[in-house]
Amino acid sequence: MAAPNQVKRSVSLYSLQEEYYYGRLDLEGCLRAVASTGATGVEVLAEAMFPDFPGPSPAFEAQWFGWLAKYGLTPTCYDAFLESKLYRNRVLTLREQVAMTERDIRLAARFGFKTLRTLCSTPLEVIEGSLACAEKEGITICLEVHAPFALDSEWSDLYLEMIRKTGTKHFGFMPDFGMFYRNMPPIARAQALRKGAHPDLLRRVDEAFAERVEKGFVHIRYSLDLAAANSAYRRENGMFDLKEKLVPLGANDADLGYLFMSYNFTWNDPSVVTRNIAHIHHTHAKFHEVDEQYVDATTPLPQVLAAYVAGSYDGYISSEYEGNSSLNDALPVDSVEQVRRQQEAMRRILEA
Amino acid sequence: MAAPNQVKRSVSLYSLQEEYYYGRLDLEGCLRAVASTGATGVEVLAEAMFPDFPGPSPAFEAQWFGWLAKYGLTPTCYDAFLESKLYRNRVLTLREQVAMTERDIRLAARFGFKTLRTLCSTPLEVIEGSLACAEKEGITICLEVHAPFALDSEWSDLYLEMIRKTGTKHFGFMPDFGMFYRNMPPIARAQALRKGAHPDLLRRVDEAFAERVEKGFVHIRYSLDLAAANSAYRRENGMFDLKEKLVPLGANDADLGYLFMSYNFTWNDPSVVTRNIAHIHHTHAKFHEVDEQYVDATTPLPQVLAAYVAGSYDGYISSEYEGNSSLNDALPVDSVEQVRRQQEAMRRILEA
Amino acid sequence: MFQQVFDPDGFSLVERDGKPAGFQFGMKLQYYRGAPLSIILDLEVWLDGVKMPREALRAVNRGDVFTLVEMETAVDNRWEFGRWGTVQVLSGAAPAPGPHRLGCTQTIRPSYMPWPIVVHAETDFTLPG
Amino acid sequence: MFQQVFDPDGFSLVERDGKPAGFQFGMKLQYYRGAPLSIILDLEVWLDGVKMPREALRAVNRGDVFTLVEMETAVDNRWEFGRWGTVQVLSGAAPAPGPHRLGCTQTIRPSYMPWPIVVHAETDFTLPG
Ligand SMILES: [Mn+2]
Ligand SMILES: [Mn+2]
Repeated sequence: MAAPNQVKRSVSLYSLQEEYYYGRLDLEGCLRAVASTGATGVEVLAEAMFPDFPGPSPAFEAQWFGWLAKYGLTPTCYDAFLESKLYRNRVLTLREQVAMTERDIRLAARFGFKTLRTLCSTPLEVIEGSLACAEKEGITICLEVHAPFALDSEWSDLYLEMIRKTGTKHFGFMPDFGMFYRNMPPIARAQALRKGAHPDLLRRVDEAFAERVEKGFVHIRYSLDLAAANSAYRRENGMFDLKEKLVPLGANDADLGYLFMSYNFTWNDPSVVTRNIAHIHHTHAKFHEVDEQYVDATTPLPQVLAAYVAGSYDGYISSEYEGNSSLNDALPVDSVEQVRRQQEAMRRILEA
Repeated sequence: MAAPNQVKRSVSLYSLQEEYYYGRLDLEGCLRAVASTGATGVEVLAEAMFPDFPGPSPAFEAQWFGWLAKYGLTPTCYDAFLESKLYRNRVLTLREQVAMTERDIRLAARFGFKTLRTLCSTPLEVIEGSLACAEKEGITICLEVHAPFALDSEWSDLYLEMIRKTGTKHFGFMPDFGMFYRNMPPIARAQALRKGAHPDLLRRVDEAFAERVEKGFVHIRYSLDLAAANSAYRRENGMFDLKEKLVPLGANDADLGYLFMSYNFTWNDPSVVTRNIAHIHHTHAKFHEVDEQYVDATTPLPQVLAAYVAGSYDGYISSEYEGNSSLNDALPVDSVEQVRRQQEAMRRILEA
Repeated sequence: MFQQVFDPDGFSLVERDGKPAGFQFGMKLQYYRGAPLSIILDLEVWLDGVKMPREALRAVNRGDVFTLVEMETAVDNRWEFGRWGTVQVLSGAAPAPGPHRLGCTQTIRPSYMPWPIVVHAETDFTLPG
Repeated sequence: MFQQVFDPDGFSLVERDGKPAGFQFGMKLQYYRGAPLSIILDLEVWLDGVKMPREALRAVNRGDVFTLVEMETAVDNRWEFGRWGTVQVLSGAAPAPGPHRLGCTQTIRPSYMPWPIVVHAETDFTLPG
């Protein structure tokens, strides 16, 4: 990388879910593992790993800061989930959703975080209603730009407009590298084959993906009806048309699962990061596999990181390993080694 | 009263509900009114009068302590309600009920209270599960002995047994003077007549009450099914038998309402207080009317207070005016004047 | 029961997208400590003696709007003691201008009470022409 | 989906008042952040190919026991990620000693997902004689 840069590296504990699930790593073990990968920051899903969420004890709080000191880690991002469908008979009201977000903002601040990830499904009004609390607590709310959502889209413009309108300094974006998948992860294709998919049909799915990469994706739009918005996105990008072609060719569940999964990732020119850098405060380096030569066959890390450096980004890029689910039906998972490889890959690029 | 004593006087803001309902008194006005009656303590229903319950703001907290200083009042008892039937489809679990009680204990401590009133419907296990929190917060949980519940009963013995078993110093009783009603309140009888009751039928109800006072009441028993326990209590004390006699005599809704109400009050020999004084930490001086000569025609205040003095009680006795509901269908209510009279009546007895 | 149940200034028409949708009124809860909406088992409304359909009712409190079914889980929204809440009747049509008779029954279930509180109140009101 | 869904040591008979009432098994939720029970829309259990009645099921978590209907409002009880929860099947009778086949479908609705997560898992287990 040409110039020295201020990009910092973190790991989301989402990455270690396989080891946590089986009890091979507890929370302290996860922190130790993160430190071992070379990252200096840690991102958490408090709902997954903080005991007694949403009311962790003062004793746990003390332990948490003790562990951070012990392993030399800085808390980066607190991943919030807005459980707006907590009840069957209704969606939480705006006031309830704001209260839940404020609860998470206060928890994030209490545990030393500076940013809070909010999901791409978060209504504009909920974010706007939570800004005062975020400002008071010194937290920046970051809207995750998770594929198929995109920057420089009608959807992201609505949030930019809210930033302009309120003048807030406590809200911005955090890209997820699922928007920088140039092709399907090879381990996902291998898993589909294990499950009985047809190589020629997978090739059709891959070709369609390549075509979308070439021609550009139709972006998903803002809607409080996620299922409708997502279905429209899939339709407009040809998924249902392709499905209709594959079914007569004998597509089975494995083929169709691969087809469906291929619409969970998108490709955007990484320059979109540079253009929006003033509003980017955190990042998820989502990935499926980094090989022994420190290459990610899906996401062109050098090109993507160059876009951050070009924008003089000084926030964290946080590993988000998701490959476990493409392996754990049949193969061993080593999340720590995968994260170590991605961290090393990023270090080499950033320190070159 | 023969000897000097340490009995202190308080007012429950329950007493001022009529004025609060109409906005004639706000919370500060209620505190000013309490101070004007001669009481030094104040008891609250935070659910009724604390803004944004159960999450009152720090700004309100500061205001609260400012008002206490301004009006020279000491917080005495925090009246908790255990909303265990918050949902239609189930009763809250033990864990949820304990969490709710702990929430109230922490609120009580935060606002300067020393005792917390828990209702006679509170399951034993919920109290036991909340004792550690009460101890930590310096709060004594007081089970309200509200008619038809009684001290020296099978019901109260269960709680005494829990005290013995746990050795707790943070739980006890608080009698409500509804257990010292020697007869029905005259204003209740007058209201029944306004509503069309028959004087001769009301007399039958009064006679039956007198008979229960004479012979003694069958006590209500411990049960998590309140409706069943209360129905059994009414049956065993003759209510349904009496109803069957009154209906053929032409009893109307007003007559039957008076009959039903007459089972909300009981008479116990006040010596029950003296015998249990070691476990009594607060008291509700429930009343319907004190006249201009400072006499309560229903509860023999001199006799009841003597029982407290005989036990060297040094807690608070807190006015709980309930007469408004026997007047407000047709007549003006002056809760502050009623409370002032009861406080003056008690002062005269205690300082005599 | 307190004498004044309805807000004398709270009667008005409700429109949706510029079209008549119903009417609303202000009311105080008849229970001395307020209540989370979820323990209000039922609200029943009569206009000029005609019972309004349950599905047409909305409880509006602290800026939130609930159907009676949604209200069943509204555990964090308190109808505070002594405060006006609003009941909307979205019957799809505006009542005619002029005098009307309103009845409303509140059914509240405080957890500690053996039986629910059922309070019925009525009032006359006039809608502007 | 993780490979190990069921607790190999979690299968046992359930008695009520000394009489056979059913059986229970331990299970982990197939969702990476745990869940308040209220967002678990459904649990379905098959024993030896026979679907157990929904009313017979109980979710036992953190010391609390819920029917599936009660679970709809269990918003404060989290089935934590990676922790065994217990499912009871109170069918009123004990399955016979010996080998059995168990199937269980979890339907979870995280609020941000366009569609619920539906995961089916099966296992063989043996009840002591
Ligand atoms: Mn992500
Ligand atoms: Mn009382």
